[in-house]
Amino acid sequence: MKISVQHDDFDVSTESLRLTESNPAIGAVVSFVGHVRDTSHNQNLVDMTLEHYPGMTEKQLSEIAVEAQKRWHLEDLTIIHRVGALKPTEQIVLVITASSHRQDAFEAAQFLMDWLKTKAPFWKKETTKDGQSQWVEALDSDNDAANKWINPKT
Amino acid sequence: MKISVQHDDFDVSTESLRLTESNPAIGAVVSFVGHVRDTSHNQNLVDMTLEHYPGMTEKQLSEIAVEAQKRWHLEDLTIIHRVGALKPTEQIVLVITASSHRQDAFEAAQFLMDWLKTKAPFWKKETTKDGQSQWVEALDSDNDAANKWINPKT
Amino acid sequence: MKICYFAWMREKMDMAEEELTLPTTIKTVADLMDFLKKRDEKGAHAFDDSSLLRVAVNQSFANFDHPLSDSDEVAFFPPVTGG
Amino acid sequence: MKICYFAWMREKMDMAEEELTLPTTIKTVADLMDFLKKRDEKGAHAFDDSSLLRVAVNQSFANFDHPLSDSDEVAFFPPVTGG
Repeated sequence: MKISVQHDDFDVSTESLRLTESNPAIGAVVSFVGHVRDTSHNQNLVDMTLEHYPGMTEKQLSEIAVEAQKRWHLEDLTIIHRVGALKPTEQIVLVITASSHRQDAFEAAQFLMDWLKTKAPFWKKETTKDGQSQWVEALDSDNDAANKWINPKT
Repeated sequence: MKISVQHDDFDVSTESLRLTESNPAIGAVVSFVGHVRDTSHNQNLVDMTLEHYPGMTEKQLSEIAVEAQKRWHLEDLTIIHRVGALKPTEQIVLVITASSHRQDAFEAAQFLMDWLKTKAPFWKKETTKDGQSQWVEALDSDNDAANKWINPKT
Repeated sequence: MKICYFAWMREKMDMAEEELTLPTTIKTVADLMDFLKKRDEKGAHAFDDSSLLRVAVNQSFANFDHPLSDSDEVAFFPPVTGG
Repeated sequence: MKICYFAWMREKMDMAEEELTLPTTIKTVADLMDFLKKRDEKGAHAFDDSSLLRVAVNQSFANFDHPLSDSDEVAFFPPVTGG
């Protein structure tokens, strides 16, 4: 299990092959990568800055990862979240789940992202070409997605 | 949209960055990679050979891809399936879905894998250390997974 | 007509494909399967249990009652196991 | 007690953190919010609408009725938007 909060970019292939190359029990690897999206309609996003709460971030990500390992059969998982200033199309977050079976890998990856979105203390601020900057607002849809997973499936 | 049947290995990062680097509307990229798993219990798999039906394979993969694009909002997708002899832990298949939103990317990737598993004409043969080789049998669970998606969600 | 065999059907029939001029009595996939089963020992073995077989006509999955014409490409194979 | 502010709470309070000796009247997060709101103009502005705020006590999410002691680390911030 690897959890990292960093400014540096990551490489999906490197991170997934690190999990699989020595573990022949792994049959399925699901990766999710979140990218800086230009949501400003007229494509005038200059950059997005990610702030976080050092200490609490790592604690929350670890708790979410442990919960995923309780609920699904995972061989391994990785969470990397970038902080600092990022440009449009840049990678923000990586979640990798490795399992014997694809259903577990898919569900766990989705769970990790849904909980990370509402439970990990990161905040995004967008700066547009006109020099304006504003904090991104939380979405109700993210809360709904997170709430789906409140009860472990029976 | 890229669909490829090839013996050569692929690189997940290269394939996903090809989709995202010029498209700032993409916020979510889900990748699935299937690996050669040693299911022989005592880890004596030597290799796995993948046979396919040239012509029909590409036709089926295209149809599945078009169906995914009908059902979800996708910016782009990629399917690469390897054929020939592969060793344990090697990559077999790659599915990438790119969307503005993670829910679409996750569901479409799962759909693509579930349908590929039952509708794309590939066959696996395993060779073990004792020199025995046998064709892998289809799983009922794969049929069940594919049948979940018969009706587009309402 | 072109007939293709894949996976253990290729091994049991001991060939990957063959050309066959359709006897006029063969109207459907089921007729063709019956014909190949009775043709020789290999066919008898390969087509012994049709519940294990899947069929494609012109590279699309088809049922056993699918009609056939001489210009069709038919393929017999076990359930697929890719991915 | 250490108090941390993040995102627009940091901007509104014009500081990332502060040390505060807890007045004995403050028993809960809600008491602290009320104290900071009344302390000065910036507090009044930042704590104006508590429905926009989330709280962590010792780096775990907490409700407004969570009890506080002088050794706690408390953080105020808007709903998270990472990922």
